[in-house]
Amino acid sequence: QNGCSRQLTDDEVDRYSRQMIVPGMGKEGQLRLINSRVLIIGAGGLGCPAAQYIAGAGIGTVGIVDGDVVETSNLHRQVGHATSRIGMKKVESLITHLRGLNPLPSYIPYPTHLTPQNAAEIISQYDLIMDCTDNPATRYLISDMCVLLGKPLVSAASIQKSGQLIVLNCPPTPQGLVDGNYAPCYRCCFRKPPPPSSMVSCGEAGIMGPVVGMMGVAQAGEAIKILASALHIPPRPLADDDATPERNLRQPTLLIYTYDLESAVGPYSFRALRMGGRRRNCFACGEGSTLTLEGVQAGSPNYEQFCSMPTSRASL
Amino acid sequence: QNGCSRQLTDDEVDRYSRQMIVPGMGKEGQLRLINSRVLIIGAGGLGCPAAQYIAGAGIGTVGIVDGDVVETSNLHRQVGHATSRIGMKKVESLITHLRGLNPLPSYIPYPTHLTPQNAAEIISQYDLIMDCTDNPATRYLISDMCVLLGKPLVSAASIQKSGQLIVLNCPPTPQGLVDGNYAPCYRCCFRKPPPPSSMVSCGEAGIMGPVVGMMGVAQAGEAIKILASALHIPPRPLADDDATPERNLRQPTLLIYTYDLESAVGPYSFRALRMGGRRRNCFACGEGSTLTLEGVQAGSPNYEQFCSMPTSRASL
Amino acid sequence: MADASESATIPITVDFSGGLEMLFDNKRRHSISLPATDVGGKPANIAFLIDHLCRNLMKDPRAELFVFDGHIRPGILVLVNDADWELEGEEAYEIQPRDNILFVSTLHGG
Amino acid sequence: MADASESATIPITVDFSGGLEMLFDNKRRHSISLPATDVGGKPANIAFLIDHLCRNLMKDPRAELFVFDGHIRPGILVLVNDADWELEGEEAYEIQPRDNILFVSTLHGG
Ligand SMILES: [Zn+2]
Ligand SMILES: [Zn+2]
Repeated sequence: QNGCSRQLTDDEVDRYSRQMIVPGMGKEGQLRLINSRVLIIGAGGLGCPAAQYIAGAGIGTVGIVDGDVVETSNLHRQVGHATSRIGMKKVESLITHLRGLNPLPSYIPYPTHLTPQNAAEIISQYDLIMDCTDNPATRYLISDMCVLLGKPLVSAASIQKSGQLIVLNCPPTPQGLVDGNYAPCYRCCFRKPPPPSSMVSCGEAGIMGPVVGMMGVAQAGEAIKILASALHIPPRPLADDDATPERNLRQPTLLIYTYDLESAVGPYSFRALRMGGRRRNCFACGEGSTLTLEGVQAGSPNYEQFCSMPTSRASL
Repeated sequence: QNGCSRQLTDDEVDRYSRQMIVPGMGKEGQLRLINSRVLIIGAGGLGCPAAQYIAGAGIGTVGIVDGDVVETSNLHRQVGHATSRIGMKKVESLITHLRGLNPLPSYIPYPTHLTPQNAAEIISQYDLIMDCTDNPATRYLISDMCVLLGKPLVSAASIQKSGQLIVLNCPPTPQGLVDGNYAPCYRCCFRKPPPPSSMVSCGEAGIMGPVVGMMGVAQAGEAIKILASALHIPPRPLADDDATPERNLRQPTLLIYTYDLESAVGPYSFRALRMGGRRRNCFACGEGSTLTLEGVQAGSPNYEQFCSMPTSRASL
Repeated sequence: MADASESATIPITVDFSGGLEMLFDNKRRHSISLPATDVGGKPANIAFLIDHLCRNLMKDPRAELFVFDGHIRPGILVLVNDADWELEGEEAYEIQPRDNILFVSTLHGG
Repeated sequence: MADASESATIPITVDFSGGLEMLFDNKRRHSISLPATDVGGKPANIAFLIDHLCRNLMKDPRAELFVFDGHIRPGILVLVNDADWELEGEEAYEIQPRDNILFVSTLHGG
């Protein structure tokens, strides 16, 4: 996991020196990044800026999942694509840009949507997962897989003039353990999806580029700190440990960002909300949970159904 | 200034539709952006992400000032450059990337450092100035020129694990007017530079990519809202007006961002600090100020000397 | 003349975020005086506040975007002084003077 | 037994940001009990607090990075409850119980 034994190459030292000299980072932190594997799910408004800083920082292996192709209307905010790559799969387009920025990492394209069938195979190969997707069904699927496979999850979302960010399941704890202070999963914090009638996509509701950009960059910041400082490795496996530096991961902060077109950044632009830890009765990570990899692959739970109860109508 | 009469082309509608449907933006806001001219001073860690979102949003004319060339050690955070462009002037490298993202704006390169001699000629041609530089002498020069030429200024700075952002001189008010509630300039908020002994550059002290990235994206967000909502145009020229939407521009917020390698985003990651308005005795914008364009060009004040009193020693 | 206990109110601020402000006059912050007790004389709690907001503060006819089956609709987080209401007792939390209650819609775009 | 007025203290929090935390044990937040008056019996103000911090809280010998000529060094902003101290009377501001005083170094990198 750590691989702190190997030396950094001259090329690596040259490229990463400005972050290596930051107090708390050092050669050890840089080697942890180089030995890490990060999966970015979604190559859109969140995934583009997130990937730029993940690649720039020298994460060793960067996987990117997205089934869409680049469209003109993406380009005001999806800054890792280009006009000449309209029509290309987003993962190929983004990796083209990232390789130009930093050729050292291994980039692994998954030009497909994440599904209950392919999720375990893909997610199991990474150390940390970034949820940069745009729909609730995939968000619940990703979180469930992170619980089952023991992966920390950096999750963000954004629409119109609002953004949200939270670090979940970090450090990961085996499913079903509840007597202790453990980190929540996405379902612990967001028990039920909103009815589809209250949901719209960025395509329908619109999105300001810098708003989703801020959230994507912030996601990269959280991922880099977790991997560089090994915050996702529990100090004593399975122990009920309250060591100070982790408290705010086990009862994490939901950051909300509100952008206002009529006034400058102010006291309510950013709010940090205290969320609870793992919920005893959480469907995914709680006591007696029946969620399994086999079940998910076989279609249980049904994520599409869970996220689409009543009729559809665009509004909020 | 507004040019709201012309129609948007099909290409523009296609490209900007997702931000045009955001409430408060609309066709009017988009046309204001298309008719705006923004100057980005500095094509480094702040300027790269700022420029991506400025170009993406469709600002009509984007000027970029920087005398440096791309180096390998820039690339972990300067995400608008590329390994293949190492050695190229930063302004040329960044414009190459921006043109790929959005070919519609006019990009104007200034492959030079900003100096007291060339500053007025360059800055006078733009509607809004973004300070993405890395040294105090240039920061005071930029602010003084914005006061003299009546330009709103979006200023940011970042080093190691900290960032700062503030909107200044917005809406601009003629130099010397003090009996009213006017927006401050950089000198009103930061009267004196720190002694050089307490200063170091990003090269010496290091910088985390996502920290400076957040500040650069936030700068683009402030610039876009000012231009789209015309917050830089005083409702009644020279009037002492207290209209609500501008109050927080006339007594602006200094946003400070503190990144922690050991814990997740939390309640103190972002702080919004209330600053004062224009200072009566400000050297640049205050009562009886003797600052003039001619004086600056002739070497008075001496910015280098003002920012370098005692001996040099790296520390904070 | 009204009985003091009937007319007593609690001063609080109520915030809306993530799009919910659209239902409340497009204002993100409201300072309100909440009746200190419900009609049965029980201290005002969050359930009572939600009902009060629907009756008195909501400017939009689409109440179903805020409440569902008499409770806050799924996909809305409720924060009591910036802490998830789950940490405070959820609907049963009794509102205190100068509390800040934030309703924020969960976002899914990206 | 000490006179009450001599031993009285004011509980406050003092924050350091922008690199200044390095001078204060690398801690960004300190809860301290500040003597309520200076030796002359005058109420504790910010000038007194700065002197107190240099004598009692600073762990780093490089005091010149925090003070200069007996005052806060140029390039450090002082915030009283998140407002620029210029709005509050600068060094003469008299410290109140539970105040938060933030010292933040001006940044110039980019
Ligand atoms: Zn859970
Ligand atoms: Zn001034």
